[in-house]
Amino acid sequence: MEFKGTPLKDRDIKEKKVFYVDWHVKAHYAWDCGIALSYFFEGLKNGKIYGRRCPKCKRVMVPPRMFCELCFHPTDKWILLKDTGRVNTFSVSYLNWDASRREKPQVPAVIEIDGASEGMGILHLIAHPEKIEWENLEEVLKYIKVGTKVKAVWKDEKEREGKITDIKYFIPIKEGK
Amino acid sequence: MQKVAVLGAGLTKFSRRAKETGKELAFYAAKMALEEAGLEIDDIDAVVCVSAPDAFDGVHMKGEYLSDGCGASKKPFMRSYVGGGSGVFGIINGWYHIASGHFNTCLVVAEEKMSSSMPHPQGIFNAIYDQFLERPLGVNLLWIFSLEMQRYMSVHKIPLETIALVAVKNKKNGLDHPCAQEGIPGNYTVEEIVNSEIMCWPVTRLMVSPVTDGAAAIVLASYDFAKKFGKDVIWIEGVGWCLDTSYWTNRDLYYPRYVEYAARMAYEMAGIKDPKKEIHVVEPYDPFAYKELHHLEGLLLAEKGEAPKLLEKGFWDRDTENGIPSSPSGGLLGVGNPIAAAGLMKVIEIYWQLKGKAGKRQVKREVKRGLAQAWGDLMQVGTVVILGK
Amino acid sequence: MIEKIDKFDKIKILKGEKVGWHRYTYGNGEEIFFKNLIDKKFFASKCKNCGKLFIPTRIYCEDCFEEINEFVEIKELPYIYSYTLLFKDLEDNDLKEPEIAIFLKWENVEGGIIHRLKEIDLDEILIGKKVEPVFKEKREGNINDILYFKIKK
Amino acid sequence: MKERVAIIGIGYTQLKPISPEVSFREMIYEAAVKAYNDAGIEPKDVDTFVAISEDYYEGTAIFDEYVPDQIGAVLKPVHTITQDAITALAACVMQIKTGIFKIAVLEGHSKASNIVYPSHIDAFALDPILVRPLGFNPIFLAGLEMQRFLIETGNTEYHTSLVVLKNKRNALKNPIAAYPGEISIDDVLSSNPVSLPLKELDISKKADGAFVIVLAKESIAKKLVDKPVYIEGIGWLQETPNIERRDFVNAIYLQGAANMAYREAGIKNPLEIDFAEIDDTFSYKELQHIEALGIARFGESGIMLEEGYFDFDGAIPINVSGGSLGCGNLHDANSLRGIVEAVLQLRNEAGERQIENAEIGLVASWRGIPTASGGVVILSNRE
Repeated sequence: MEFKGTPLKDRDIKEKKVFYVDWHVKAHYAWDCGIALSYFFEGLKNGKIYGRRCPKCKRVMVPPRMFCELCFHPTDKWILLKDTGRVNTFSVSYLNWDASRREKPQVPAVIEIDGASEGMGILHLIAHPEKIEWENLEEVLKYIKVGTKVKAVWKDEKEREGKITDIKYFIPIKEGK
Repeated sequence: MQKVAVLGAGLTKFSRRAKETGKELAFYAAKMALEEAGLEIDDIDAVVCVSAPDAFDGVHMKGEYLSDGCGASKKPFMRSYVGGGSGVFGIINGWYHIASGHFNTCLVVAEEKMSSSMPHPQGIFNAIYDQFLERPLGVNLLWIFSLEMQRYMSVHKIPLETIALVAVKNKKNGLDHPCAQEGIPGNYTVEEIVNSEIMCWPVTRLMVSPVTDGAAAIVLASYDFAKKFGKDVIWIEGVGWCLDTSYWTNRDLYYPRYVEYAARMAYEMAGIKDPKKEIHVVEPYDPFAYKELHHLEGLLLAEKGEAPKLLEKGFWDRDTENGIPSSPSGGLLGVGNPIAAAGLMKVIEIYWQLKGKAGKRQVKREVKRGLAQAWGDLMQVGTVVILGK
Repeated sequence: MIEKIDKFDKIKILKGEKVGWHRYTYGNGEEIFFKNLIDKKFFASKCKNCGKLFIPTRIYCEDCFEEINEFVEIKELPYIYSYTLLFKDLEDNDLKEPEIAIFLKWENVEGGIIHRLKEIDLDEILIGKKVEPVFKEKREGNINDILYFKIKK
Repeated sequence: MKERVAIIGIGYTQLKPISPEVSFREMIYEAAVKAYNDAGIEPKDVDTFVAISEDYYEGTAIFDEYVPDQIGAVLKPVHTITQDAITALAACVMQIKTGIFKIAVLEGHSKASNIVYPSHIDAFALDPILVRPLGFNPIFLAGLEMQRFLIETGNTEYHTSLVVLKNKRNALKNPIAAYPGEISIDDVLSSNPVSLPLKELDISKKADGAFVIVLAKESIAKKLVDKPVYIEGIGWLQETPNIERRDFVNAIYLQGAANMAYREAGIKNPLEIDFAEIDDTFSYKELQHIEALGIARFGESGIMLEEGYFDFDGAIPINVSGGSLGCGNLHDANSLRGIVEAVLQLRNEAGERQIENAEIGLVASWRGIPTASGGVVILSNRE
């Protein structure tokens, strides 16, 4: 069996040994946030994290949604949650979105928000409590493990735009260590 | 329900960068599958194409663009798409074309040309995340894998060195695969795997499957059509697929329940009561080292948290006598990961193992029934197919 | 749903884009067509199974699904199979000057190419007219190596 | 399996140029709740789900991740088909006919209003080496096709303008239509040129909306609802993805798809159908598709249209829903609008648009520029 295909080297392209053509697609969007997320982002703008409750299974869900995907039933109440939480899981990333290397690591984590039902987490970043920027993996592991308590650090009120980035990051808090 | 047979399989070389367009890769794989099945394109009633995000090849409505390379001109053509699970879903999609009685033959082609996406294919995965809540954080694909791996390791207390054994096993197996991507298979020690460059702790470079261009294809046929092909025809005995909620941050990632639901569906269809005994060879999806173990548990081939322990005992090795050989092909870690074509490559490995045509990769123990599984989306879809003699 | 947005200022829209750009390497088929275009030649692939000729060149016959490895030069000029006066750019704004997009075919050759037509006054009947390419000085193997086509006088 | 498959539930939202008050999840959820209510079942009764979507219409990669929650499909078999709704409907029909699944659900939607540069997205579907670098707005392809179609068939711009007039007028009686209107032939002929002979009013405008359809095998359908609508035949075909190989005059994809559907439905002569919902993304496409379906002979669709053959009270009413020109262009979900209209007609629930004793309806789809692929499905209310 002869398997076909012509592997290329990076050089083949850089030195234009093969033909190629580039294209920059203008894939721009103006997405409708909708009922649940418009309310949620309005809350963030005011420094508040809101969850949504399902009357049938009683789950308080964050991120909020207008229907409970398990009961297939409308959710009925906005619940003001705390801006503290617990690390469900975390990682120490040396990569930017496009796989380029980072000098200093970032700590993405799933953070279960206090006030929401058990296991209800959102994705966000954890920063060093004082220096904000983490030095290396070892330093992160000194502060963070599964279960660590964290607290949100908000942008100044006038800088907030009603976006998930209104929370700058979370930082570990004392009794969590 | 019509029984469905696999009559032929085709693959292209896997490479980090292929010169061929996606159409041409699809053609090479499809042509090879037809030749092995001894069929012409006119014998094919319908064509199925599976391919992951259009953003890789860089063509909107990618299925349309690939269709002539898949042999679909002037034929019923369907592209199904369940993210990374598409590879195994391709054979499932082809299966119901025939099991429904609508068609006698179906050509299934899986293609992926990731190298067209710049600056790096990994950047394309930024768009799999929620645009409102996650993309603004500058999210990278590996975040979700490392978050899941961390959860899996911490719940079961699995040491990193044990997980690294998966990469050691698969990269060694990949040395014997004719299509393996240059520089991907190899003999590595656990230390080399664990100490390779940290990408997204606890994931290190050698625990991640590469970016790959490649295509795979299989020919399916109904019972009546396949009877002409004598006895060593390989049959589809069971199929299953399942999709979990998209709210992945509300799920406990330590266990892939969607893989279990898909596996149960396939076992029920195949009449399998005790998978650990009745599955003789398995190709679980291994885009990351830990994922193979994670999926073996979801497939009910090991208890929760037990897969790593069995790994240490060599239970999943290719030349095991009483265990279940896992990823004898070398998997995504050892052969390459052209996403949809990687899933179908694993199905093809089970097909070749059952036909005894796996050459140096042929497992030692006797095999009458094998399972291939793919995974995809936000830790969310399981696709399972069971082949038998 | 038991609650809806009923005030316009409560509506939030999030602007964003799919990041990344693309670099497409030519396949074995396209490479032959454009390598010869640099030499101002038009090439077709020839299927040994059905004998048909195809422009642009491809390494498989779409009709027989057989591999093709025979490529021949097509010497005569193409003719206008269809044309359209295009008024919009890619952002759906009006073009400063409308331009003519054409689909060109060659006698007894399958397929053809899309391109643009210039040096033309509109009231001429265009369908069926033979055209000739106006090439760039410096050609690098791109469909735009041809600046445009014009009617063969 | 010999048993037919029936449509037992339909749910849909108002079609609108913009829909900023709901997210795609909320819009689809509303359609799903209506569909389950119409079918008298709950999502947990459903065995398999199919959705249609295209990543670049949604602005997300692997959009099938975001499908299950709003249709009640969590931890169920769900898969996405990136094609028109009739091809996806075939996926549901085939799954049920394996005998493994009894009830299936199909979801399709459009949030076209969220796309800032739609022509850039369409251009991204063009061949990246042979065509896209020319930088044309991809609407040029419709201009080229319409030009050649009119020349070879003898149909005229008067006829194509008549299509626009008919469909927008029909849409006046369709409460969910986004672009109803009473316009004249001259309005169309004098509308802004886009890619001549294609003018602005020849082109259906984009709209947002969601559809969910519940299907069941015949024996189950009869127990669940009193007016099931049966799928008698279905076909789908890819002519070619290469612009240079497609037929500019005949819609080969619909000829092939129609042959499949007619054969399965046992239809000898296309004129046996009572009404049809046929793709009219562009005015000339309705005529091209009518001829491909064999409802009119080559070159005669314009004349038959002129004689009122396809009007609401004509021999074979076409696009009484208003079509895309009247209701709005929903990309791949267009044929879901057609299927819903056919179901309403065959259940005698189409109100002012009701066609008397309609028994057999046909729905035909096209995926739009730059594709040459589409499908045909034949529905009936015959027991």
